[in-house]
Amino acid sequence: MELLQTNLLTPVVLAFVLGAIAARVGSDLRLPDPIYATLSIYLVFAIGLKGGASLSQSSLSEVALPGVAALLLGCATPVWCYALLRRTADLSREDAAALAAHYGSISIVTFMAGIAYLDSIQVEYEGFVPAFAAMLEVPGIAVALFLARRGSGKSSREGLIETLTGRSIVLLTGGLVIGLLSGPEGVEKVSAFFIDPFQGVLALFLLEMGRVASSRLGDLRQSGAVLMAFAIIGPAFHGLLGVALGWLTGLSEGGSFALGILSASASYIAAPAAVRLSLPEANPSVYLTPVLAVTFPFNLTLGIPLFHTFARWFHG
Amino acid sequence: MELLQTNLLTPVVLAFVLGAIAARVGSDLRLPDPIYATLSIYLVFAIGLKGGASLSQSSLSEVALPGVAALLLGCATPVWCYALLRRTADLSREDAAALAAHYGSISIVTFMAGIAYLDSIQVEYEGFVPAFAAMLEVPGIAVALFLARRGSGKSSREGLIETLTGRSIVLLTGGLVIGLLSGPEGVEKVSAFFIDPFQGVLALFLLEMGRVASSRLGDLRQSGAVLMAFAIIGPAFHGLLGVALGWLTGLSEGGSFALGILSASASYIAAPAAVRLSLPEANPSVYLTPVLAVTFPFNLTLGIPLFHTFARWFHG
Amino acid sequence: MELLQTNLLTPVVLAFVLGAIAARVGSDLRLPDPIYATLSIYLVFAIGLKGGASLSQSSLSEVALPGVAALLLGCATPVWCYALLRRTADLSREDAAALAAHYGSISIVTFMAGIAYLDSIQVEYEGFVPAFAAMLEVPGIAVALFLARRGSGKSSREGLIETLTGRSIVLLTGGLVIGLLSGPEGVEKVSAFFIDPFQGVLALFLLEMGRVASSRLGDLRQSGAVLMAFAIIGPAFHGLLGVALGWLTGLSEGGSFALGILSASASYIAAPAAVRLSLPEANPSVYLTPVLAVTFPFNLTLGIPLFHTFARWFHG
Amino acid sequence: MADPPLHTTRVKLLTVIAEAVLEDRLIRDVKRLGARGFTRSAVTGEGSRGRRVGDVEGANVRLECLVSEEVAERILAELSASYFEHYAAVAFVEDVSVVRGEKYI
Amino acid sequence: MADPPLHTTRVKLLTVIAEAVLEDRLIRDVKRLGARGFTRSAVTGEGSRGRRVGDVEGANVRLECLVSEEVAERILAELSASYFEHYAAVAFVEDVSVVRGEKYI
Amino acid sequence: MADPPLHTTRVKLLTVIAEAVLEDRLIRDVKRLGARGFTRSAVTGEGSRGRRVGDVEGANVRLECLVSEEVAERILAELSASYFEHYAAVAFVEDVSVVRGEKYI
Ligand SMILES: Nc1ncnc2c1ncn2[C@@H]1O[C@H](COP(=O)(O)O)[C@@H](O)[C@H]1O
Ligand SMILES: Nc1ncnc2c1ncn2[C@@H]1O[C@H](COP(=O)(O)O)[C@@H](O)[C@H]1O
Ligand SMILES: Nc1ncnc2c1ncn2[C@@H]1O[C@H](COP(=O)(O)O)[C@@H](O)[C@H]1O
Ligand code: NA
Ligand code: NA
Ligand code: NA
Repeated sequence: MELLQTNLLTPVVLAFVLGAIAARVGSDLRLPDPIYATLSIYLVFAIGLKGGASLSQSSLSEVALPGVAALLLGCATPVWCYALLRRTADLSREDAAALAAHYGSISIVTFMAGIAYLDSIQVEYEGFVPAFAAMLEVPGIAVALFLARRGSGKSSREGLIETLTGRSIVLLTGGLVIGLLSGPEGVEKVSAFFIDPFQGVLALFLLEMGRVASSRLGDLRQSGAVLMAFAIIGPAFHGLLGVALGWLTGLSEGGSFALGILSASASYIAAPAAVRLSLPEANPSVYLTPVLAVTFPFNLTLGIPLFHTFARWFHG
Repeated sequence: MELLQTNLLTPVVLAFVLGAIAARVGSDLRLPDPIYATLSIYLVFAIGLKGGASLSQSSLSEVALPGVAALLLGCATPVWCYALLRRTADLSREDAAALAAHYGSISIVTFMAGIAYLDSIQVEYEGFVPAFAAMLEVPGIAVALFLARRGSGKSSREGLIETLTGRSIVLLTGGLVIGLLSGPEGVEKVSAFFIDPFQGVLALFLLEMGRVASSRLGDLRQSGAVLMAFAIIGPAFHGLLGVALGWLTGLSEGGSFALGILSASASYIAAPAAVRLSLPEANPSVYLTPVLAVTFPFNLTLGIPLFHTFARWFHG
Repeated sequence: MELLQTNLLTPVVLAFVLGAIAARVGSDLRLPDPIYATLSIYLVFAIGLKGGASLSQSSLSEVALPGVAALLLGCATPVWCYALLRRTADLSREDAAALAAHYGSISIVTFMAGIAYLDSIQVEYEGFVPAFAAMLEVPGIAVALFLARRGSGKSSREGLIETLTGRSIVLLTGGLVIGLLSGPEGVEKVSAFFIDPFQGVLALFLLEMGRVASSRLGDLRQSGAVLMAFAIIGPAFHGLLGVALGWLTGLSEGGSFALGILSASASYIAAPAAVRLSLPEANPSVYLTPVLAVTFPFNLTLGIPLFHTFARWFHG
Repeated sequence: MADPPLHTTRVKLLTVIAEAVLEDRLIRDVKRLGARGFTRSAVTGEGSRGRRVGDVEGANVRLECLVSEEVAERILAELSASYFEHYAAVAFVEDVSVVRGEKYI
Repeated sequence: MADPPLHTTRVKLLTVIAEAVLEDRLIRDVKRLGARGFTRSAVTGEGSRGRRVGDVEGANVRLECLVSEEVAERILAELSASYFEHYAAVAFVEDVSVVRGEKYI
Repeated sequence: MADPPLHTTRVKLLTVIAEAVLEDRLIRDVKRLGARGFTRSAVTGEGSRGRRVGDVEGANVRLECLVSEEVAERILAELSASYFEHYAAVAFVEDVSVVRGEKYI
């Protein structure tokens, strides 16, 4: 309960709420598209730089085991999501695969909100965890597209290439490599731009995400109870799994939490673009509404303190 | 005189002058529209956050009295502006009401320049004064629209709703509430983005405002001497009134100055939008030209030191 | 060699490389146009402010001699470039003049990367060197346009006015004057926005420049060996000259280096715009490809350590 | 005019250029009057009411609607009545051949 | 229709409005099918598949191509076959008089 | 072509797409040659002179003018003479029915 309050009363989360309220009351408040695009470039590149600088200080042995765990998680998540959704939610093959791609992949912004939470309660975490984001993002999408195409003869090559060369992957891995090569002293030189203002930029970005999420709320009724339940239980389970794997592979309390929130998060940038190109038959409101209107706010508000509670259990 | 020089030779004011000169010589220097929109989102949200954090430290008794004064000022200003302009400036009912709405409402950017001035001469002020901006902005517009519509049978509901849900009000009150809820420690986390770079962002924004103001200069000749006089004497009087009310209700020298500059400022974002929707018969160059080409530069350059002189008189 | 590595492994240079790679692999990573425009406004204004504040602390006697040298360099460079290109590269009068304008003028971003390099190896330089950028930018273009028009009866007035009122000159000189008038204490107030984040913003900007430069690579084959050689030997020679003149006129090691990189840099903002208006017969790929795809990356990666080596020789 | 291409239908393309403050109202109006969709872009311009560029001066919005002839006339009539006197606005109609025309009529 | 102005040629102006994710594919397609150039702008809109505004919802792209009648028909046919079922997309053709028409045909 | 809608006038819609560096000159020209207004938007594109996207490569500008037939021809003639040889530019004209047509002619 106290963790919940700590998380809810931060500018980052409150900005999200403000954005949602503004949209509800019909305000014209919105970030222009070029700014939205630039803030997401900034955020992803910054998290990469920070992770890379930290990676340059870490030994391979620390990183390897949790890294493999992240990779496995990325490959396995879409499989069970797909199987479950086909069976319980009465979705077409394409719709089920589309959702599996979104829940198998990750939302770097959700992860950042988790990191901001850790910073604000001053819990340490392994700085290299952002590197796992790159390992979780691609397999999730790739496996899901493969599941949909299996036996249909059609290829999902274009969607996959789109994902691999998409700006989120390029910036995240690019930032990691630059952080790795230039090291902490190099990153120090750009920290007044990429590190210090980070949380503030995140708050501004979430103001816009609040608007987007709230504009999806209207579609919720059409989504059906099963999908709604999945949009909460799915991430809660993925978060638990992530925390558990972090604990098993030797991460600290903060690190396990970070892997948990990463695993719980659902993609709303890379996955939609790949799915739109490779699975056009899938209906966007089937996958975007649960991700944006349920899972994203859930993780941001309740998920963060929940996964921290999980992490405390394991490490307690 | 010395205060004047202190104010004129700051990057913030000089950037405004540079923008005006650039426009005069026909330079292509201009901030792209999405950037202009984003900077104003940033500035208003930031001032709200700061005010909210400060409000969370204040007792109701300190805030209540000057708050009521601000509210009264907001309601009364458009009434006398309207009456005066109808009588002396030979304006139509709609044009007079439009001007009254602009001078009754406020310009948060003018206020920020005043705050930047206080910071630069290291005079303290009550941090909660930005909260009064919210109290002055809406009544000014509402009363003026009511005056124009009185007896005409037409409603100005749409214009009012537009004002209340407009991004300046939503961001200012939203920022205040977020600052209040998350407190100084919360705001501290985003201060590297929302607080420290504030004056620099303001300078960049004023570069663009200089261009806008100067592009209105050409219309001045058509405006007539009475309107020009009003555009200077009006704010000078409103500033004096604001300072006096601040002093009466117990604000410090800095706080009285801040209420003065707020009261003297004339709106160029919220009021034009509301007036355009609700009073389309009013002629935009009748209200925009005095506000942008006379009052805004006047307040920025001469008004700030003038109101500070007033504040020194009162506070002896 | 060590200087080379120091320069290459900075976030600023690596961001350029990342941008180039991203474009090569077909990524959709790109900064929106309004952001690109704003970052360049920011960077030029910031370097002006910094230079102006430093100028306000300098005596005329320190500044005058190297200033005159910069001016002469600006006037002379296009003359020999033009003569050489007409003779060796078989270019039309217009194409030769266009290239002369680009190499006679300067790239403020290249200069900034040089300054960032100095900062990172903690070598001091005369803070007023940015003022020379203003002295080098205009004459280079003016002289080249004059060379092309000589005897043709056509005027290049429009192109020249365009250059003088173009945003790079207006912002640079405007920033210098504001820095000069408000002094170090004035600039201090906006330093959290204009000074501290500077290198980070430069890195983000170079991410985009990497994309632009790499998209020009395809045209290289058509450019011919002579032009390619000129695109490297020219700046190397101009850099040597700049360093030598800096040394002769009493600049420090860092200052001579700064004048060298300034002189070596080739314009890709002011010159193309002026040339496009005044010399439409010149073929853009004749001048843009060498400047963007060869000279800019050369200066950024190899030029910086090379000119530092030159500066050490002279001052050693 | 030549025959329309195969599988296309002749419909009207109605374009409205007006001050941005009217955007929400215009969208509401064209939908109410029968448009099944619209395309919107941000533009600037100059006309009898002077220059319109930038956030403070107020930019313009450009709406395009593929509609039937009756709907086009209805929208034009309504816009003329409501906005053309006091607001900066322009509207024009032309003939186009559209694929899957039944969607728009 | 009145005579075309002096020195102009009648060509077709083909306009495609579609979800932005298709941009690269559409450009590839129109070039492959014979367009010698195109003009592109960013738009938003609403149609049978709901609102399309902003980065997350996915904005639209508007492509204009000056082409000959045959090329216009070929592009329309291909777009209908490839995109119109599953993607948000609209395409229409009109007659225009263009200067230096030989460049586009 | 069908009758123009009620209360509308037939005028010409002239569209010019050209490299952005020409913007000020083009606006000056069309006004001098008789256009009573124009609408401007930012576009990118590709034609015989290669891709035009972004600030460094130089984007394009798109100008639309509602004008009488004579003005349209005059502008086309002038643009052809001044810009079409050395600059990236395209211009075309079409017929539209406009409300309050007397404003534009
Ligand atoms: N003759 C014209 N051609 C093209 N666009 C025009 C024309 N006249 C006006 N416009 C557009 O319509 C807007 C409003 O025009 P007005 O109501 O005449 O001020 C202008 O800002 C332009 O964008
Ligand atoms: N009737 C219409 N008029 C103008 N544009 C339309 C119309 N219908 C659809 N559009 C545009 O085409 C896009 C896709 O339409 P749709 O496939 O019907 O959802 C929309 O987002 C609009 O930009
Ligand atoms: N066939 C075409 N269809 C549509 N727009 C074109 C076409 N050709 C050229 N353009 C536009 O006109 C600009 C200049 O064309 P160009 O002078 O042929 O390079 C291009 O950048 C495009 O925006
Ligand atoms: Na996930
Ligand atoms: Na006021
Ligand atoms: Na040079």
